[in-house]
Amino acid sequence: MKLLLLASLNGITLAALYFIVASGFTLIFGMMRVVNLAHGSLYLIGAYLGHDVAALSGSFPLALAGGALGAALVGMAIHYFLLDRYQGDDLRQALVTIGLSIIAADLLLARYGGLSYQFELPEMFYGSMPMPIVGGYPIFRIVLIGLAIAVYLALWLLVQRTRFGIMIRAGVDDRHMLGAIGVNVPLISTLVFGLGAALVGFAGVVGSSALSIAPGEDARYLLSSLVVVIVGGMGSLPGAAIGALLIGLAEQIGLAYFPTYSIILSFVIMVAVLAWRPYGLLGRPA
Amino acid sequence: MLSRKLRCLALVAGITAGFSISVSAQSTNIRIGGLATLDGPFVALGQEAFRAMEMAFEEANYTAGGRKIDWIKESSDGRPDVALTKARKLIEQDKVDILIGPMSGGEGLAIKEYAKTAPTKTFVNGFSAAQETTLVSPAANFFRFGADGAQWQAGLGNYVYDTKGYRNVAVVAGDYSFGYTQVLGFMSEFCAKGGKVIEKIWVPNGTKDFSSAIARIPNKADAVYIMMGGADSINFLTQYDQSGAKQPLILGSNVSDQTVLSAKGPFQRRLVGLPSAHMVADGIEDAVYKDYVAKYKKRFPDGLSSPSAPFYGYYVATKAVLAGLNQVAGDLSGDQAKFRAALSKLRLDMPAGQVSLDENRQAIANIYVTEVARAPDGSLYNKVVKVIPNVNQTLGQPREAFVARGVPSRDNPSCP
Amino acid sequence: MTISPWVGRALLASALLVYPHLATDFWIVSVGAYAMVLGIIALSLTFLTAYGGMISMAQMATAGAAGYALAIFSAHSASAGMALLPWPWAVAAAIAVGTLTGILIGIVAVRSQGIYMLMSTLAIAMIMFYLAQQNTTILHGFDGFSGVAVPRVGGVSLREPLPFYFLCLTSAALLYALVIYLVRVPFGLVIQGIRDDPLRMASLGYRVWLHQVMAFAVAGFIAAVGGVLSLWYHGGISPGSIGITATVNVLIVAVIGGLGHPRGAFIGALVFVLLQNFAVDLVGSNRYNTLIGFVFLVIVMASPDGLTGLWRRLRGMRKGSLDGGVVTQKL
Amino acid sequence: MLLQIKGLEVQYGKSCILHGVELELADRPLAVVGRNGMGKSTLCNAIMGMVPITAGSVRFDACELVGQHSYQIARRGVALVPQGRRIFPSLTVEEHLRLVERPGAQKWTRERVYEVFPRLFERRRNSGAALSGGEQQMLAIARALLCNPRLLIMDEPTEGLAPLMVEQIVATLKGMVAEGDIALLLIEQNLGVALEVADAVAVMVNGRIERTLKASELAADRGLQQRFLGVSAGADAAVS
Repeated sequence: MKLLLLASLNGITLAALYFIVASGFTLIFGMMRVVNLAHGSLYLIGAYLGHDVAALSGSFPLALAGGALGAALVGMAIHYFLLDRYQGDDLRQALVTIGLSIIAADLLLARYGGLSYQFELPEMFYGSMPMPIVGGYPIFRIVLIGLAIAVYLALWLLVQRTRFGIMIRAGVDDRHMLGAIGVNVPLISTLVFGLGAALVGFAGVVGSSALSIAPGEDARYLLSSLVVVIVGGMGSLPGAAIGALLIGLAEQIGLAYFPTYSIILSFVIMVAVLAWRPYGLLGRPA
Repeated sequence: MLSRKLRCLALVAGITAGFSISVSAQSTNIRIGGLATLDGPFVALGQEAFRAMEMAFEEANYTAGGRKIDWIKESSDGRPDVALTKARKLIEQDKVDILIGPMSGGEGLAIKEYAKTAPTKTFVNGFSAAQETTLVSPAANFFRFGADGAQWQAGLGNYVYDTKGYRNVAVVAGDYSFGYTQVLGFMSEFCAKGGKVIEKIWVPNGTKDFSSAIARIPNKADAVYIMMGGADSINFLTQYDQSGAKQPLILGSNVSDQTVLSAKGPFQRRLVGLPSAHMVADGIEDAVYKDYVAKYKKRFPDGLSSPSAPFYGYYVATKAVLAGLNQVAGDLSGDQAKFRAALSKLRLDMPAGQVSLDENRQAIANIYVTEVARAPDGSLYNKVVKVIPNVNQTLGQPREAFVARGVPSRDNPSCP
Repeated sequence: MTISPWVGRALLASALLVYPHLATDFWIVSVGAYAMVLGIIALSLTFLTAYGGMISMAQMATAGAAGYALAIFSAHSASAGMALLPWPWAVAAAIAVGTLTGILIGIVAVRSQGIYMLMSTLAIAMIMFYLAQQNTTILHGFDGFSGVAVPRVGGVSLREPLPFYFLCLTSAALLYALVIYLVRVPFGLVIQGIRDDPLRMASLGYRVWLHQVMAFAVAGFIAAVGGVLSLWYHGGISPGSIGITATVNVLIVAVIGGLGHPRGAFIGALVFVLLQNFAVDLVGSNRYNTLIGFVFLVIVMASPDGLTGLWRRLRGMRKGSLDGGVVTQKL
Repeated sequence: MLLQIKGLEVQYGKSCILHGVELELADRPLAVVGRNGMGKSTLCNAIMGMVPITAGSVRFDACELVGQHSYQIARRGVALVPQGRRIFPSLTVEEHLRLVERPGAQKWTRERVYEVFPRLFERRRNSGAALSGGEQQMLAIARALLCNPRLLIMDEPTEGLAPLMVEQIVATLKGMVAEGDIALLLIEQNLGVALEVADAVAVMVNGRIERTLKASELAADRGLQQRFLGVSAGADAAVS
């Protein structure tokens, strides 16, 4: 009972991290049909830049902002200079981002070396807090849930309540028509790409506080984002939340009860979803 | 159509010719290949490996047995396939005489098998520590001057049983052969003493969030033995610390390595006092060793706070090659038979003690039981609490009996 | 330029036959033969893409399935020299396993299209990778198989440079011919029809999914042959052989060469193998991945159908005609 | 000339949809008619910059549109009511209008749109997907008008609508034409509607403008109708 409860809590908190990472991915895909396979690289960039900022300023909030902003700038540059010209050619864009991720991984390795980094969390977030039944639970993992909910609400408000959000939704529905009524779709696209990149950069700082950051994490978070949004449905924010929950729970409950094949479980869920609903639980055909 | 294909061919031929010439311009120098990982999960270790070779070569002034040494580096990414491709390139294209490497267990097994197909060359293991590499069907031209993963844990089981008083231990370890090997090394002593390993939790490679594995650790365990790869162990330690778990830890060799101790993170405060064991320890109180550390720090100011175990592994391997070459005065004729004979008989005095080889060309060496301690400058290091001299591959047991117990696996050995 | 293409082909063939008698072992095996092995695996992807309009990231995994099957049936260092099956049967079984894997992957994959198919097949490839890594009883977990015995035919080991080179060359030529043949027979024409307009083909009474799955079966067969050769080349197989890097490498090879024509697979493989071996000599041992990524990026951006397309376009430009510059490719 | 199209060519892959369209439009409404698959919708999308143009020129108010983004074309004063309406299903009616409304004093505002289409006001909180065909058409027209265009392109505005709805649309169009400050390019299958709203009619056959003639001329000549459109008097029934 205690184990199940703990594993579920762990699953939910891991899902929170997965959601923050995947929300940027799904936003970018939803708006632009760009499968950004350099998403994991942006995660690394955000985390490393955040680390630099923290080393300079000693401030965790500044590190969060720095990671998000840095990743956003890199993301917008990628979109503006390399991706926008291939609008509609999704395979080409996927390939370009693969090339970028190879280069980025190597350059980051040159700059930051192969060691693992971890953030010094503010004292108030460190340690564990008492909880019924399970005894204690890490504070930062609870904070993670809060952050994920905050990201979800902020994105929801942005998408549902602002003119920019109306443009994003209209662009998901029919980007050509959106252009035909005078909206500068390329600009919106670059901004959305920047927003998606900012989210994953933010996630990089958060993730390397909860876990750690090292070369190779890029591929890991790219894969987890892919799995999460494919399960939930590409381009859907609630879909990403549901997908993250499913995958996070599957990973942790699997690790608790049948560790040998737990790592396969999330991929099996994904293939099962694909076989049953090829566009994900809440997705729809492009 | 024709002209295009002709030009393609001409291009290929041109490249071929170009590279062939660059290689055929052979000198009388001895060519030594270095193979380590500069890509993939073991990248931090690979950087250390090349530093080690560089330092050893510089100490010898890039000369051995009166001949100059050409050093050719290749990098793999931890995959046996890639290691093999690179080894082939070093041997067949770059025409190295001696290959030093590789880094990790699976790669080591692949290189050992490849060594059998290149009997005129000599292979000296870098840091890979899989037991089977030299225990099961060894290659006559493959030498390992470092202890294997099971040897590394010699003395640890006795130490935690006798000194720390642990009786029931839970194991959380990486679900791959190196994990099994280390656990075997730990358990063979600990179980023989009468200790119990009440739960083994094998975590898949690539797991980053260990929280639910931590949740499975039974309350009645006196201590938790942990063993996983560098970056993963940092995640584990953080999550273990944050989970509020109170049981003390016993560290596998990777976990107490400098690459982990030097990493920045809040988990560090948890580490002080934790026991571990390895073929080298940065707290060795010995003038030769201190000199070695000082040279490392001087040569690599951007390196770790003290040389890591992979550094030591490659350093010893390179030193052994140089010593062998000196003994035969650089004579590699006769398909290197003389050189290999010299290697087999070497008794090397290394910073962490003397190294010699058994009949399978596997190292017999000192093992250091350590506890993590904080140095005056604030950095963490492994303080030596016990030295186990001349540990051999069968951990002091008769070879037949040791081999008959089978390869280490999830369930072998077992003492619940 | 007026010489018939057959003369060009004959020249290419004779060059490929003469090459191993001039080159060193390294150039015969590690460049020549290995480029053909990699090319065969990439060919299975190029076949799916060029004629079926489908992108599969699971081709390395399919090849790996065949490789693992052969490793299990053959003698290897862990089986202490005892083979489960005589080698011709083991090879046949391995190719059957690979083809079957291709069919199974196809059944799931053809439910989605385009970029979705790319992602779903990537997921399947990852399942197979983790399965190989986690299963210790049959697949030997993280370490996989090493020291796999390579068969001897008439006293000659197939692992010797020349026999292995000609084995790879023959396999590559036969598979290439198979692809060229298949796309001209009704099956291939239907596949291409489905690529261009699946709805129309469905309304003409063709079972679209069945043909697509059959295309995956063919690709599975091709990849399986590549997997067998790859096992013999490496003398073993481990999860890393089918991991994400290896998976992406197949795509890189096919894209560098050009996804539009089967010959692209081999051109791409040759370039990739040369880069893999010699990028270190060009930029030093530290930043060669940057170079590989950069070459890939430049080719992707400069030419939608890789080096074959780039070549065609350069020729077009020199002749002063513009039509060579417009290469449209629907995926 | 407000709109001047010369030698316009559009290709999809290897198949040519438009080959050499020549068309001119001044202030008076012009209808383009033709059978299915002759390239009428492609023509609209090409003017709007929504499909890649292989060759030719589209000049709007002496300004070249070819090569511009569709948002730039829209901002120059061209608005499209596309075939199939292409309402954004995830947006409410109100959000559609907020999206296109420009700040400042404009001829068409949200209030005026609601005045003209009271039905849209009633349904302003409904999502685009929940509207009926006629409501969607009103919304598509309202969306285009809020862009305050100088040229309005309407692609099959009456397609699939009930006769009553068609009448209402025709009335709205006639009202707009009567006001005279928006030029109208109307694509219609329904010859009756085309003839009623437009002054001149261009007949499109196989990706070319075969002929341009006065609406009254085509209305009077059943032979021509039969030849170009394969329709006869029956088609007029929809309006009469």
